[in-house]
Order: sequence, then structure tokens, then C-alpha cells
Amino acid sequence: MRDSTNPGAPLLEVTDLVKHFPIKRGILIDREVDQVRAVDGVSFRVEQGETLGLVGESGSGKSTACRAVLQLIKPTSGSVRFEGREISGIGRREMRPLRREMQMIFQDPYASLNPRKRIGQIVGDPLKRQGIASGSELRRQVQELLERVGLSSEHYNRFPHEFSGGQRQRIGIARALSLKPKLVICDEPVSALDVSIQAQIVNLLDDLQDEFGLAYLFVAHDIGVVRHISDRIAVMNEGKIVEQGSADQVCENPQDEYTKKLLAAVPIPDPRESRERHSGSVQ
Amino acid sequence: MSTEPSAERGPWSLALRRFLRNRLAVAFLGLFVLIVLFVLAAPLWADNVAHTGPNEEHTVEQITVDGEKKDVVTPEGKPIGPQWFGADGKFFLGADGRLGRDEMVRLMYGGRTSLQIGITAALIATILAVVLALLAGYFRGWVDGLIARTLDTIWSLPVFLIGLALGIALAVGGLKIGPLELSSGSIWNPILVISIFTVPYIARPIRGQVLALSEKEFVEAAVAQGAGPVRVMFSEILPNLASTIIVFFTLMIANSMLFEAGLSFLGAGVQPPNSSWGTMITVGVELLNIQPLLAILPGLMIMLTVLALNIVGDALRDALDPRGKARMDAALEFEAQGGIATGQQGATA
Amino acid sequence: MKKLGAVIAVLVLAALSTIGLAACGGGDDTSSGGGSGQKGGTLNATYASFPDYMDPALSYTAEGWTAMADVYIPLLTYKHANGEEGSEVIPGLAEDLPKISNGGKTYTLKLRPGLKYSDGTPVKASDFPFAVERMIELNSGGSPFYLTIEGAEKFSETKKGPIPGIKANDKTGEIVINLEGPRGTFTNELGLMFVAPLPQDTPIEDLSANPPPGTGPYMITKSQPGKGWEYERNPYWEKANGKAMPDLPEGVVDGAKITVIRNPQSQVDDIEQGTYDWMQNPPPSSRYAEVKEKYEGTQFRVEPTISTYYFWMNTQEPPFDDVKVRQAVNYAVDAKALERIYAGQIVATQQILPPGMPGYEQFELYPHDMGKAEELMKEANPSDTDITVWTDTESPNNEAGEYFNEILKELGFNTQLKIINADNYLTVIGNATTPGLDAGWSDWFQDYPHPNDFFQPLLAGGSILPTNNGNFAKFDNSAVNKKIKELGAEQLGPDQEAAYKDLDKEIMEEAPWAPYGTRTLSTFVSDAIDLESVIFNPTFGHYLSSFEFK
Amino acid sequence: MTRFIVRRLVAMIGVLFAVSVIVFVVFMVLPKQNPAQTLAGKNATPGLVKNIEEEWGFDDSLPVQYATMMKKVFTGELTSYKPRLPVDDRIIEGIPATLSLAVGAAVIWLFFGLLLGYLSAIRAGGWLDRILTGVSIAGISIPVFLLAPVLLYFLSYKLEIFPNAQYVPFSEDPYEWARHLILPWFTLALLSIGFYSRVLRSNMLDVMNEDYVRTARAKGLSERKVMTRHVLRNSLIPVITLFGLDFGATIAGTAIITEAIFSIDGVGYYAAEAVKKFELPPIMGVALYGAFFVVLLNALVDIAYAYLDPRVRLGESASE
Repeated sequence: MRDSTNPGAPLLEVTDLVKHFPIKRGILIDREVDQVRAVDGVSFRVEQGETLGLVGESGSGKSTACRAVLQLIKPTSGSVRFEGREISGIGRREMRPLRREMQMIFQDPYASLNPRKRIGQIVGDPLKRQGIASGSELRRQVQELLERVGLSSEHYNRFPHEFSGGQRQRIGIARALSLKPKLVICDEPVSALDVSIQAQIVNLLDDLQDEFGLAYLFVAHDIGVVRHISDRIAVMNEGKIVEQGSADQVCENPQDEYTKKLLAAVPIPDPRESRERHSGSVQ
Repeated sequence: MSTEPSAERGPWSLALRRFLRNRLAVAFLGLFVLIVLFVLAAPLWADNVAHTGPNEEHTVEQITVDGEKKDVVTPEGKPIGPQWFGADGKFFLGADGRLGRDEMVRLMYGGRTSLQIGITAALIATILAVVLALLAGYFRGWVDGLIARTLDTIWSLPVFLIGLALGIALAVGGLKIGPLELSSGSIWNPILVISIFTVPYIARPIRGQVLALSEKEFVEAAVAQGAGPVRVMFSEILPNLASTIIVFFTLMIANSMLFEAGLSFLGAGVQPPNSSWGTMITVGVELLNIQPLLAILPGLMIMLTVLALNIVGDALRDALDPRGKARMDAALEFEAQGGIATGQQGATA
Repeated sequence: MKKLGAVIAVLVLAALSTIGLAACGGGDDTSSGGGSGQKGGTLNATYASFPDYMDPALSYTAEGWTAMADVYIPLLTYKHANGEEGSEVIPGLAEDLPKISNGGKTYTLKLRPGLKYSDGTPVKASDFPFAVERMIELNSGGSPFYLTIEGAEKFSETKKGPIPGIKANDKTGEIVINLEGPRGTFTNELGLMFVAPLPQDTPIEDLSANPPPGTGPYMITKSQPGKGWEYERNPYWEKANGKAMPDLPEGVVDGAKITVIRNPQSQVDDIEQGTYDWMQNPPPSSRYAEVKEKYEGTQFRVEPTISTYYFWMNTQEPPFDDVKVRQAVNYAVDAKALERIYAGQIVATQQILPPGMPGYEQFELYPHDMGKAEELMKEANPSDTDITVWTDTESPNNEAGEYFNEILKELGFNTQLKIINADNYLTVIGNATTPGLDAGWSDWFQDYPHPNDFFQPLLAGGSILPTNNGNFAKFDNSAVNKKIKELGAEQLGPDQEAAYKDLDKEIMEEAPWAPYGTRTLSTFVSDAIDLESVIFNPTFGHYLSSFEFK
Repeated sequence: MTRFIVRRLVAMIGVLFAVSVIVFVVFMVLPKQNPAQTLAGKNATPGLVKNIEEEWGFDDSLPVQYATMMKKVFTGELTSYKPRLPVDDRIIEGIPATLSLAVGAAVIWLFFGLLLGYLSAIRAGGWLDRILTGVSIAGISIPVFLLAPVLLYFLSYKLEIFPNAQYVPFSEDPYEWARHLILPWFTLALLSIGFYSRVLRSNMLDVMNEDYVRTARAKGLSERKVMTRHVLRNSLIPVITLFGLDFGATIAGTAIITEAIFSIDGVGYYAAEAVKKFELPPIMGVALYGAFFVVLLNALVDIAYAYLDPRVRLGESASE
């Protein structure tokens, strides 16, 4: 277990983040009659190299929060600071250089890879787009990345449909890492995978964190998975964070009823996974 | 879409393999190629066999068939029938009407015009439709609303009536819209009318597909990596529309050809003395009881071309997207609107 | 054929520009009532299109005139006879032909007594000025014929009557018309339906859907524009008008039902199968030869018209400002080819006046000779050879245009062919602002059998107008202008006819046109009808009163 | 739902307005024609042209002319030039014939389209399927202006099986009404038969692969019952949608060429006549009438869809 009390300026600081979706009614002219409070005043921080787990049932606003942090959707209010800089509400162009620093891994490995593009393009496009590499240098870097995430460099020319779910998620990881970000937001990266594959991916993420000094905002509905990888955990329910604390603290001694419910729902692990989980926690 | 050559198992090569397995489709592709070769050979036939151009008139001339002199057009205005090689290839299919032009030569040159119009109009309509659909489906909101209403309007316009009016407007003074200058007799007139009026038929279904695609996570992924709207539309979404576009494009060629025939029939298409299969049917229908072949031959050519393109389009659809139910519906809906529209639907198409 | 409706359209040829159709029919000058058939029956007939108007003041097409000839009788009318005999103007509602006095400026007529309209209203002398005023107020296309009546021009602007040039006495029935100048064609013009008297309570609006009562042997009982109309006998013909006008036929059939069938192929089928008894328009070109061969003499008759088909050349601009170029074109145009293009429905001529028109005498200045044409072209060596060639969409006129286009190409011109919707064609080529009016196709059907009706509107310098121009060649020759003007003021006689003949030749030497033929129309009836008795008048076409069942 | 319908109707009015403006521009502004010159006839004097211009208002500015024309459209005073008669009357008179043609053709194309589609779906891949597919595509590929005269020539003239068409009102003689309409019905229906059979076939094949159909089979329902009760019924929804759009289009003007060739004096026939004469008022009348039907049936289909599929309602645009 890593020491979670790392001093210094927070890498990501989210304060009072709110995202409301309006419900409009009106025969001809829309009036806002109500709103869905998807994210309703959420605050958390992620330190350099740290993993913050964000748990909650589906519909609790986790994914919306992630997207609001990355400015993929516009937050209704609140502040998002990256390395001390306010990014909430800034323009697309100003946001662009910051995109290098913060990347995302998506939940659905099938939908998140463009089926009409080759792996080399998928992983290499960000590099090319940001002007980091091109030509044979690009190819070399991409192939290196592929190998690093556990794929073969020969996969460079293949299409996504030729890969299994776990392999695809590795591609997604390679894509996220290609720009060498400081923060990676993982939106339920393993929930769509078989249980056996889940562990491999989680371990890979863990290894990469060490290697690249990454910070993760790790979102999942399964508190068991989150507990394994996170330094700290925040529990979200109905758009609000109901409990936040170190991983052990939240899991061993939950304060909120909702957290307790989540913990109770964790399936009884099979022996192998429990072993892995155990060995993981010893690392 | 590939930038790399080695693509043995890419979706395109898979599709090609699936397509080649459909023997009927391959046969009809062959037929289409033959038709293209047929019209391309027009100058060869005109110069070396028929010894006449497509617009040369032989009203009062006589030809020698098996040593016998025959009128090309009788004093009662009856054109000569097919001579096959009886007159050394002259009037192989007879004369085209009372002006005594060589039907075979006109059929070949007319086919060029028809195919040229079909392909160009289909290309323009498809490009316009895809751009509009991308804009509407990606930006949504008022952009979508505006585009949708514009398409609705085009859809509701009486195409043939308008084509006709444009024909008159162009003949009298020509038309200048910005840098675009049109004059009567230009084949750009039917091309323009056809492409504008067929845009809705393609844009509607593609817009739906763009809507669905832009919800996909890979689009978010691209945005997360700093891709702007243009890049997302053209580099992420567009490649996924490729199979639909190809299918539509083949079907649109067929449709445009029928549409052109309809416009020409109404006098708003290809202008005499030039011929297209549509104008030839028009002339032929009038002489149906004298020389039925004059209407039936160009009709048959259109039918075969359209048939070939439809079957090839169908097979492409199956090959490119074997499980793509949504796309299939879209393509079918397109045909419901566009397919019937061509040459047949008056007010709407 | 490039028309909506298409197969349809060969038809209307005549319809479109034709006015008055000539006869001079096949030597067999059967006059009215020649047959020996049954009286009664209802004629079931078809027209290819509904007349422009079913209102005598407005109609200016062959269909309209044919449809209404036995319904609305003017003060004067044309003899119910074929051919040249039918060109004779005879008294209609008037007792006699007009007395012309005051140097050709005053026309005096007297209404026959005892006449009644089909609704029973007595006919009054003042109905005539009413009809003239109504026609002018409706802005009828026929009004220009009558603007030489004193005060008519002013009336057409102000629409405030009465027109001082017409005096009518209801008691005596006397009608006196004063013209501003002598007008040799006015007698002919009084015989047109535009000025057929109408009851004075007739609304001043287009009555096509509800035609007003008339004085002829038949009345229109039902009119459905676009679809058809029906006739019945005028009950007051037997009671009154027939007795007052014994020289006009009473008609054989009891009535008629007209159906508009736009597809002339169907019309021919229907006649052959006996579904209908008569079609007003000729069979389409593609059926013409077949019908002629099968039915000529039994159910079919060719009817010559007083018309000229021609190609015009703009004499005021290069390259056609050079007479040699125009003559070259005349040599190059082969009337034989055009006969074939019209499937035998024109007879080749090379002059302005057609056969059947007083003053016609055949000559042939430019026998087809391509060598001569090329020679003349070489001599003229025109510098500007980029030209636009115009024609309309009606088959075979469009093909004639294509032919002309090809001929000009052979002569070395760079041509562009423009084919305009038939109903707009004259407006387009008659508008000076239309660019590229170099050469093109046109035709002219007489309004009435008087040679002035050709020269004045088509070739007089004064007829060159910025819009609605009829002088497409923009031919403006002061000697010719003077002769047209002088002859136009005189009543037609042998001297005048000879002068018109010379004028014809004089103009053709200048070659503003390349005329190629005169159109023939036809009578085509089912085998139930007695072909012999059917009359085709050069001005009004087929008279309904002449049809009888065998 | 109300909101959706109201918005759709407002959009409809917008579309009709746009159609009217475009028709006006295309027929009045672009051709640079002065109808007065055409109306004045071949013997016209400048004075006559001027009088006619004043009478009809052709000397007004174009926006004024447009406004006048639209006012006449709403008050029902729109008048054709030649003859000068109300446009409304002709359109209303034409509707029975056009409806007879459209309804009859629709019945035929639905009946045969569905029958053939059903047959080829249950025999998918077999020779019958292939033949039917070929025939239906061929049907789509024949231009109607070739088919109609050929049918008329051979069946009516040569073989005298059918009368020369022309419309006989149903009220006059129902038997003759039908006899005269058979050829035009089939001409108009032929393309749609092919098309509908293809749509139905592909929908049925999709539905056959759905779970509930397999379940139905597993329950031991007879093949025929499975096909008719489950597969056919569920495959018909998109067909009905298409039918709504096509039927609107047919009434609106599909029939122009068919009506003209078969001399059926419906609205399409009137449109053909108006175009031939190049008269704006009837063209405007017919265009608005046609656009109204197209837009109305489009809207109805959309509303029906929205009713069946609430997701559409939530969408930003009402066009799908």
C-alpha cells in the first residue's frame, strides 16, 4: 500500500462541481420546468501519482462527473482545477494543450475504438495530432506502447474487430498513455470485461502507474475492484459524494448507509481472484 | 480509409470477399462494365462502322442494302428499321426518327450522356447529403432543425414542374448564381436539378446514422484527445458511414439516370440535338406504332443499367454490412423515397 | 416531343398558333347538307385540348373558333363551305354585306329583324357595340383588329364608353361604324366571333365555364374547362333565327358531346374503334400515314390550310444582314426533307403567301442546291458565325428546328439550338430583350383570308415591336412598307391580288425567310359519320352543323 | 405529445411557405417572362399588353405580386389566366379522379407487394425468392413514361383488352370506372409492388431472427401461425410508415405522367396542362396542394412514430 499522504499542490482539484440537465416543456417555446441533478455539488482532489476511486451505482453521476472534469460536457457550475489552473468553462482551443495531460479510458472497449481504423491509427493519432511524432518514429513509438500494454507490435495494422474485449481495453489504455498524461480518468474500465480479464487489466493499470507516475481517477460500481487499486475512495450517490476517505478506512469502517450497502453487494470472490486481490494488496 | 497497404483482413477485404461470393452480383457488375464499355466505344463505332456522327441527319438519303436502294426515311416519315450488317453497319439499329440519324450511334452517345449525368449527379448529391447529414447529426439543435426543414421543403417541391420552369428560364437568359453560370443545353442543368432534389433521400437516413455514431465513445475519445468538430466529423464519423455511402452512391446513379429520363421526357433534361436514353425514349414513344424498338431499346438500356446497379448495390450492402439492420432500413427507406421518386413521382420527386 | 403529357402533344400544332384553317379541299366541293343521311343523333367527339376560352370575345385559337362557330354568329360570317368558297364573307345577323362609304371609312349594316338569343332575349342593334366594348374591356387578344374604329383606342385605355365610332339604332336595326382610316380587311374582321353580338346583360368577365347565349343553331349547355362541353339545339333557331337567316344551315345532329382527350394516340384508337365519332385535331404524325392509307376517302380527308411554315433570319444583324447569306440558307433548306419530317403533313412551298390565299401564285426562287448555297456563303464570307437557332417544343416543329440547326452547321455556322415551351415561344422570340435572336422557326395561320394578314403583321417595318413582335426577321424595307400600307387600305380586288403577288416575290428576293411549306390538317371521323357532308372552312374549321350520321 | 404535434404543424406551415416562395421565384422571377405578353396573343399591341398588365397586376413589384397571389390563395380567389377561372374549382374537381387512381393503385401495390414479399421471405434464398427479387427490381427500373404508352398501345390498341383510359366517374358507372382504371392502376402500382415486396422481405428476415420468434416456435406454434401472427405483424410497421409517405406523394403528383398519358382528368392532369401553358396561378395552386399532402403525411408518419417510440419526442429535432 502506497503512502497516500503525499504533500504538495493537488494535480486535480474539483470543487462544488454541478451538472444539471434541464427538462424542458412548452408547446412552442421551451421553458425549463425541472432538472435532473446528475452531479450535484461534488468536491474531491487527486494528487500527483495517486489513485482516487469513485464508486457508486450506475446512475449515481460518476460518469457525468468524469466527463465534466474533462470538459467533454460543460459543467453547470463549480470549479475544476488542474495543476492549480481553472479549466472549467475555458474554450476548446485553450483546453487543447491540457488534453495531453489528462486522458480517459472508457467503459466499453467495443464502442470506444473506431471500427474503421487500424490499431496503429487509433493509438498513433493523438501523437500525430499533438505533433509529437510522425512517420517511422510514430510507428516505433506506437509499437513500443503496444508491447508495453501487453500486445504485439504486429498488431499495428489490425482492425479492432479482430481483438477480444480485454485486448481492446489494452488498446484503449495504450491510446490514453500515448500522450504521456499526468492524469488518467478510468471510467469503469473493467466492468464490461470477464472477471478473469478484469484482474489482468487492473494489474496492468497498476504497473503502468508505477512506470509512468500516473494519477488515476478510477470509477467503478464495484467497490471491490476500486478498493484494490485506490489509495482513497469517494462514494457517490444521487450526484453527491456521501463518503470520502482512504481506501481501507472506507472499506473497513464505512460511515454511510449507502457505502455499507455497496460493500454488502460485493460478490463473494472466487478463490483465485481473492488470491490475486490478496497478493495485490501486499505489493 | 486505410493508410497502410497490408490489409488482408480489414473490413474492406472481408467485404470484397463476401461480395465476390455473390455470383449473381458479380455477373451484374460484369454487365454494368459491359454497358460502360459499350458507351465508351461510341466514337469507334461511329467512325469505323456507321460512318456518321450522332447528330448527323440523313432524312432524304438512301442507303444500299444488299444491292437494293432504301430510303432512310420514307416520304410518310417512317424511319428505316434495323439493318444489322446489311448496310455494312450503317443503321445497325435503324434510324432514330424522321431526322434519319443512326440509332446505334445515338444509343451509344446517349448512353454516355445518361451515365455521365447519373454518375455526376449521384456524386454531387451524395457529397452534399453527407456533409449536411454530418452537420445536422453532429451539431444537432438549431443546425439540425434548419437542415431538416430545408430538406423537408425540397422534398415537398414539385420537382418536375420546377425542372421545367428552370429549363425555360435557362433557355431564355441563362442563369447566374454566384460563380456558377448555367446556360441552356448544358448537361449541368439536369445534373443540378437531380442532385438538389435527391439530397433529402440520402441525407435523412445518413443523419440518423450520424446521430447514433456521435453517441459512441470513440467520438468522446477523440474529443478527449483534442480533436475539433471537423476532425471528429470527417476523420472519426465519416469512415463509419463509408459502407452506407457506397451503397447509396450506386443506387443513386441508377436513380439519377431514371430521373434524367423523366426530366428529358418533360423537356427539362438533355437538350436536342444531343441525345440521352431519356430523350431517345421520348422520341421513340411517339413512334411506338411505327418502330417500337426506338422506345424499347433505350428503355431496355436504362432498365439493364438500373437493374445492374441495384443488384450490385444490394450485394454491396450485404457484403459491407452483413448485420447492419439499421443501415439496411435506411437504405430501404431511401429507396422508398428516392427509388420510386425517379422518373415516376411527380410532385414529390 | 418534349412535353408534359407527351405522347399527347403532337396534337396541338394547329391549336397553338392556328387560326382559321383553309380548305380548297380535294376538288370535292360539297356544300352544306350534301349528304343523304339521317337527321338527329348526338355527335360524340373529341378535342385534344380545351379551347383557350369558351367565350366568343376571347377565344383566339382554332379549337375555340371551331367550337363556337355554330353558336355565336357575328353580323357577317363566312360561307359554310369547303375551300375557297368558304373564304367568302356573307351576311350573318346583318341583312346584307356592309355599305362602305366615306372613302372606305364608314360601314353601314342593318340587323335582320326577329332574331333571338338562345335564352329568348331578342337581338338588338345595340348588342353589337356592347359586344365590341365587352371584348375590349376584357383585353381580348382580338381587340387590336378593331382599334381603328373611331374612339376605340381611347376606350381601350379608359374603358369608359360608349365608343363614338359605332352608332346603333335599336328601332331600325341600323348599325353605322366609322373608322379612323380606310381598312381593307375590316369586312373580314366583322366576320370574326370577337364581335358577335351578345345580350347586354352578359357579365363582363370570362364566361368559359358558363358560355353566354348565342344566336346560332346550337347552344352550349354545359362547359367544363379542361374536360369537355356539350351542345343542344338552340330552341329559338327553329322558332326565329332559322327563318330570319335561311341561308345558314340548321344542322343535322340534335346535339354533341365533346370530350377532351389529351393523348392523340388514344383519339385515333377511339375513332377507329367507333367510341367517338370525330376528332377535331389531326392524327399524330406517327399515325398519320397509317390512318391516311386505311381511311382516305371513307373516313379521312386531308384539309389544306392557309398557312406558311418558315425559318426566319434576323435581317438587321450579322451574319443575316447580308442578303447573300440569307439566300444561301434558302438554297440549303430542302423542303423535301421537311415534308418527311412533317410525315407528309406539309406541302412544300417557297414563298410567303400559301395556296388558297387570294394573291397566291406559285414561284420557286431557290430550288434546293447545296452547291449554290456554299458558293454564296463563300462570296458573302460572314465574319460572325456564332448564332442561336430557336424553335418550340411541339413535334415536329422541334425536329424542323433541329433540321435547320444542322443545315446552318453545314453552311459553316457555329450554332446553338434553343427549344422553348410552345406556349411561351412567341413571347420569347417576340421580345427584343431576349439575347441571341438570330434565326429560328415559326409559322403563321391566317386570321381571315386576306393577304394583308400575312404581310402587315409579319413583314411590315411598323410591326417590329419591343415585345410581342411578329416580324421576327426584323424586315424593314421602305418600299415594301409603303406598298403594304397602301394595299391595306384598299378593298380586295383583282388588281390588288396581282399587287400582292408581286409583293410576295419582291420580298422573297430579299429572302428574310426561308419558307418551306403549308400545313395540311384533316377530317377524321368514325364509320358512322358521312364524310362527304362534313365541311371544313378555311377560317372556322369543321362546322358542327355539317356532321350527319349515315 | 401535444407539444410535438404542434411543433410539427408549425414546421409544416413553414415548409409550405418556403414552397410557395420557391415556386413563385422559379416560375415568376427566373424565367423573366411577362405573362401579359403571352396573354395578349399573337396580334398584340403595346397598349393591349399594358392593359393586361394593369388588369392582372403584372406591373406591380414582385413582393407585391407574391403577396397578392398568396392572399388569393387564402381567399380562394386564385384564378388561372387562360381561361380566367378559379384554380380551386379545378383542383377540387380533379380530386375524385386522382383519389380513384391513387387509392386503387395503392390497394394493388399493397396487396401484391405484401404477397410477393411474404412469399419470398418464407422461401428466402430459394429460386422463388430469386425470381421475385429479380422481377421486383426490374419493376422499379422501368420508366413509367415508357411503360404506360407500351401498355396502352399493346393492351388497349392492339389487343383491345382494355378500353382507352379516361376517367369515368364512379357515381356514373362503377363497372366502367374500374375497367377504365385498371391499366393506370397497374402502371402506377408496378414500381411500388417491387419495392414493397423487398422492404417486407427484408423486415421479415430481420424479425425471424428475433428471440421472441424463436420462443414462439419453441412453444410449438405451427410455422404458419408463427409467420402470420408474429413475423408478418411485426414486419408491417415500417411498411405502413412507407405507405403513408408514398401515398401522400402519389396524391400529390406522382400521377402527373400517368394521368396525362391515360387522359385521366385529375389534379395531375391539371398540373400538366398548367405547366404546358406556363401559368403561375394553377401551378402555385397545384404545388401547394401537393406539398400540403406530402408534408401532412410526413407529419402524420412522424407523429405516429413519435407515438410508438417516445425517444423520438425527446430528440431535439422533430424531423425523424
